[in-house]
Amino acid sequence: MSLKTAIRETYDGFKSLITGMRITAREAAKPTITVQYPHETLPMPDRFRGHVKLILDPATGQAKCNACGLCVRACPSNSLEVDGAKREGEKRKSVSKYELDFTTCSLCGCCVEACPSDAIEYSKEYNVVSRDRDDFAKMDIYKRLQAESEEWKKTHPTPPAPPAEAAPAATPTPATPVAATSSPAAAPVVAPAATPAKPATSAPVPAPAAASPAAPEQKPT
Amino acid sequence: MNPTLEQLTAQFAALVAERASVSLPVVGGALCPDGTASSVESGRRSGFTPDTSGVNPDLPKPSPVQSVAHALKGYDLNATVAPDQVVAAAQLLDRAGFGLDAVTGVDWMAQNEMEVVYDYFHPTASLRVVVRTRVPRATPELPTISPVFPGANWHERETHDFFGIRFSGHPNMKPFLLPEDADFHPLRKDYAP
Amino acid sequence: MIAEKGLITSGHASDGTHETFTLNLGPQHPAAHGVLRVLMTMDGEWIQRAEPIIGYIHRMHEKMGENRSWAKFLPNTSRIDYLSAMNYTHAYVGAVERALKIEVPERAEYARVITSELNRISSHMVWWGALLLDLGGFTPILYAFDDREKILDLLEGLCGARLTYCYYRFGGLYNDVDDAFLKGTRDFVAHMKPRLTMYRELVTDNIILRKRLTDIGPISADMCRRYGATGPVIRGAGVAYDVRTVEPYSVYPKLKFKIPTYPQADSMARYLVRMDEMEQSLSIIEQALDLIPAGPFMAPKVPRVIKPPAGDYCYAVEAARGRFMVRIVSDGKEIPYRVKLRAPSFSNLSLYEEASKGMILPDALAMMGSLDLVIPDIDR
Amino acid sequence: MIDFLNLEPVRILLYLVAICAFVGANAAYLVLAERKGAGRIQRRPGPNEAGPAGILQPLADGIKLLAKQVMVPPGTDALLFRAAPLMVMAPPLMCLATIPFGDSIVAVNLNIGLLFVFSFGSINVMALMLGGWASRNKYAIISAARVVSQSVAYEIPMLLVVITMLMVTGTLDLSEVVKQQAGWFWHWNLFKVWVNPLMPVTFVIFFTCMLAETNRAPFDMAEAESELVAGAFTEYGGMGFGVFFMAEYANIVVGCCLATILFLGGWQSPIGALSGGLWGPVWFLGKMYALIFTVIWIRWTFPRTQFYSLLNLSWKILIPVSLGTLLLTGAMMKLMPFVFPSLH
Amino acid sequence: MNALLHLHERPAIYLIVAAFLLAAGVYGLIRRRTLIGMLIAGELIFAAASLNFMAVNRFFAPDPSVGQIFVLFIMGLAAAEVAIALSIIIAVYRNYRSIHSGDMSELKG
Amino acid sequence: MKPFPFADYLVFAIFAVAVGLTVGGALIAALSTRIIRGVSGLMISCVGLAGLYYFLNSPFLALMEILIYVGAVCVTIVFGVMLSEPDEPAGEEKRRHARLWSGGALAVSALVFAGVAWLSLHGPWTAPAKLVSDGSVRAVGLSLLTTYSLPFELISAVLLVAILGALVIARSGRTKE
Repeated sequence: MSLKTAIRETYDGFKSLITGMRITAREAAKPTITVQYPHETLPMPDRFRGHVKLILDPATGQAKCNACGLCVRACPSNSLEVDGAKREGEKRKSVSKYELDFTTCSLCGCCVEACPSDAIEYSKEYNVVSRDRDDFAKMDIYKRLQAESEEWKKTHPTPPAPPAEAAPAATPTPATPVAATSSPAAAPVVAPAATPAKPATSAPVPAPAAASPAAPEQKPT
Repeated sequence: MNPTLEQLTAQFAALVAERASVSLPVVGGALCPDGTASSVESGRRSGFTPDTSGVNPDLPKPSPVQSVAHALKGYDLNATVAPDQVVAAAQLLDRAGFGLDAVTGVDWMAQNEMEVVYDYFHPTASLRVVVRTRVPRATPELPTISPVFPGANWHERETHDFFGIRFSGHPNMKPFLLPEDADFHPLRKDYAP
Repeated sequence: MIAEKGLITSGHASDGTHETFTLNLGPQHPAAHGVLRVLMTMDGEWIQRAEPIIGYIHRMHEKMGENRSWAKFLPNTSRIDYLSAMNYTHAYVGAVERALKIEVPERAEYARVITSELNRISSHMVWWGALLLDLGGFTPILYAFDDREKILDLLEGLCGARLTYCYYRFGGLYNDVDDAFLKGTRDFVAHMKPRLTMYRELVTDNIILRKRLTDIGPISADMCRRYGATGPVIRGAGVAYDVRTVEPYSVYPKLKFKIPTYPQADSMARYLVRMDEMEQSLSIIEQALDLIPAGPFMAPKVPRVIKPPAGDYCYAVEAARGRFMVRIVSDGKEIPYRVKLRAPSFSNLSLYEEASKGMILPDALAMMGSLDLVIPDIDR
Repeated sequence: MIDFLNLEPVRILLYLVAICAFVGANAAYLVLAERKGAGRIQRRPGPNEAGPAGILQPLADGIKLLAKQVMVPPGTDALLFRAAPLMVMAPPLMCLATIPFGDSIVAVNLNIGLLFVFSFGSINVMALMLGGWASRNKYAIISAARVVSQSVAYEIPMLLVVITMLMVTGTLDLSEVVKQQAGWFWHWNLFKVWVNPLMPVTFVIFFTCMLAETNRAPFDMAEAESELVAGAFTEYGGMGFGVFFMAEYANIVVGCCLATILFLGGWQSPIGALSGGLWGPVWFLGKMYALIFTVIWIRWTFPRTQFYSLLNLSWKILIPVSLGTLLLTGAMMKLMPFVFPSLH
Repeated sequence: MNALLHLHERPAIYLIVAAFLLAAGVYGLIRRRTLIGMLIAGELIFAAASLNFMAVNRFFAPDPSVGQIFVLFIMGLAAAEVAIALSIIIAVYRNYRSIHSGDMSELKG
Repeated sequence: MKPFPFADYLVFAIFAVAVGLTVGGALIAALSTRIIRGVSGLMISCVGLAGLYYFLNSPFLALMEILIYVGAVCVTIVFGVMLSEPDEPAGEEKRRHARLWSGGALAVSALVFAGVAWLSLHGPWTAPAKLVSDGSVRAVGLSLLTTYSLPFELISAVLLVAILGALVIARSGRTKE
């Protein structure tokens, strides 16, 4: 190596070092980009795949789910346990137990896709914390729905007298009214009951407007 | 050299000459328009008999080398050889400039056999070759090709882990992905956890 | 060299003048990026033999494939190589589609290409940051993650997951690409180009990095061939082997892109290949965004119960780390008979023992970084 | 010299206490500054939970480290293992005693202060090495071997540069060195290009060697995380590790103090006035912290150098160049005696 | 008490300490069986000589710089000696896998 | 500044510490079984010695002692320790034999100590009438470059030869670059 190339190389090397320091200095002058998580949160995208939840039928205040069990069969990790019962005065079966083993759930979304009656969707809940394993191993989705149902009853002080007739008629209505009516009240429901240690601020942005993202389109067939 | 390898050689020569020089992409299927010929599930197999690992001349010879449509199968050439020919096939492919892609097994429990599949790729030509052989489930043993393709070392160890197929002459047939004390072969069809 | 009774097993090197000791690098070591263990026989800081020992996070995905239906295996494919999950799902979905002879709509294919290439960029960014971390530079990984975050946000908005997307379905996609995603992707491409320039100025041109990678860890083309190393490793050895052109799949034949190759076959070549690939991916994404047609995103007739005809089918894709191939063997039933996952990192690592012979420890780690290993991909 | 002891032991004791506090506070808050600086460069806020803007973070870290058990792993040489952290902390404390922070703010005004700093600085290597050796850990031992080759390699160009500076200043007395640089900033040794045209190069060499001697990135071979886990400190936990960590920062402080004194005019103000009284420490600390900030900035910008290119840099570039500056300075002194009033 | 307080101004204490260093060095030289141990003992003897030089220089020499110069020379020699001795030790170790002086006795010409 | 009332005691204490370090370090260096502690002993001894030099009116040499012995000699020895396997072989010798050896060594060294100490205490020492120089660094430097320039050059030549010799000897075994 001749002296000339050596000097040239040293010069280039030194220049590259200075360039690097200039770049980091420039970056240092820019504002920070991190989100200080417990203090601020990002909005969840509409299609966020949290754990599943049952959809409330806005007309009846009951679950849309009729416990057909297709989701159970679609689940790759056998995380779901669904049971249905025929309620008095109703023609079809309705869900009476919907348990998710969140410890094995891989959030793949197969159950939502498999549902023929669009009765389940993803929740936007990502802050799931508990001191008790069973809160996840036996995550009671149906109980959450019931809580939601109670809220629904409060906003609808006089439940329609003949729910049996109204229910099937209301099923095809688009999902948007659900969010419109339930979103103000949904916040405490979204925050899981099993998270006593968690501050209330850490609950995600409550139930975004379009809670049920274009559900009919996303089925494979 | 037995007929299988002869055919293999001839077809390689033709294929490599055809494709190695051409710039890509070329999709297979030109040689075998129907492209559906497959020997896997039909039970046809190489001249294998359980007591000798060599070719049994009494059995009817299947056509051991087939051209396959790439669009249908994902590979161009499907060769079925006897267990003792895998090394010769590997050497042949090595000379032709092929690289080893993977070695794996399939447990055909119904036929009481294990299939070992060697995938080869060509680094410059759009040409993929699958070499298969079958060994009896009771005594699954094959010569190793790791002296030819050192990359086979790991693949063979993995296959041994999963299927219990022994590769004789392998330099380091230790448990690989499974725990050191694992005495089971999970990909055998009769394995129940 | 350094011999202490009971602690350092001392042996004699072949020439009898050097004493060796064994260094257990891993399973927990900062440079292993996961649970990789390398058993090194050292002569001082010189490596005489480095034997990778793997299997610490082996999950037996292939067996999982044999005891669930074809569709239920889909979530698994995102979890083999968590950094290029899109590509991996693509290979599996492609294999099943090949078996079923399903024609995928063009819109879905373009969406697959866009998401796959985004995934490739995000994967390369993790590699870039992690390599620099191995080399002792701490800042680049955070810059890379800043940009990667944008990709993850895009993909999360699209399919609801940030890492384990599970976005492709047999015959199409899980849900349609929306305008927000397409616009966001365009913005990202515009954002990313100056960032790549910044990457180059900050790191690639840096004299320290060049000294650390140039002429370090040579892996020749022939060695790649014999070990089956693919992806940036073989392209860094001067061979333009890229599944996207060698075995074209999806709509790649309709897109124009270059296969970056560098003949030096050293760590720097592999580094530069990946840096160039990010640019090429951006250009692919731009073209695909221009070309993506309207239309359905699912094939019209996909059977509800998947039962591929008997036979074996391969489908290979160019994942971020190299050739990823799925070989499915079907016996015509609802459940796969055999799913073989040919992982690129597995072959790329298998040459490490030969390649690292005689290297000094930091160089060997730099070379390991340039191989871009993802341990779950190796262990599967 | 002995009279000196008779006169001022109280003053010295007071100063030593003050220096200990200074080193402790600096080490603690430089860690915070480093983390904050790294955060800035990486566009994140850095530690910000403990106290306002993370101001109590060092306290929290200290409590955490103190609360941890000091483990002495089996197989180590327990005595040396425990002694090494003490040995590594002592030299910077001693060195700071001779550093003039202001016009008269110096613990011990030795007339051979420069030699004092270097002789005690050399103990540092021994301490790291003993720590690494006593750990009986392979990574630690590799690190110890690296420490030695690195510091031997970089001590040479550093001492050559210091000898150059000795020729320029004609004294080993640090206060005297500062006094010679009074006036506007072009009187600082860094800008005395008429004494030696390569003076800025000399400064760069000194700074590089300082980085290498204190095992700072990009020369942090001794604790190369991604290679040697934590190098010589791998086996240390709790306050043992904390002391090593503090010593690293204390050494940086000493190195930057020395660079400030030798090249940047110590406590002299750059504008020719406002050097006296309390202004002295203000200027001094300002310059010193600017240098420390540069050290932090460098660390978070560059990757680590390769070990042999590190040695190559020393043996093939720094030593020849520093020899060159030495010769050049000698020649200039011989040829142009009028610029060296201190000698005549 | 006064004598004790002015101990550092008495030459005898330095000379005795130097004698002690010498004795320790001699003991080490005899007792140590490794070459490095012997090297350390040798360094002690050097230190003893240096201290004697310095003491005599301080109290009895007309030119107090001579002793210092000699001590400097001793230091230089000690450094050279250590460099050479250690390189020899390492070379010996490479060849014999041992640096115990007993094992060296089998050296043949 | 007013003299400190307990200055004498303080000086004595420091002196005692210096003597103690020297003697204790020498003892560790000579007696410890582990060689690495021997080196540490040598290091401690050198630090104590530096203190004694300080009391002998030569802070310059005190610092040089630390710089050279602790910073260079001891570091080199530790490096040598790391490169070889120098710990004393335990239990290789017969115990009686070992006791005989150490007894002999002790006797010899005690004899040396007694002899030298007697000689030093009873030697014909006479304090000089007047000093020709003040023994400062400047004086040392001046005489190094005037009266003692030849030995000075010789020492540098010796050092150079030592470096080259060490390189040649240590390099011969290494085949790798």
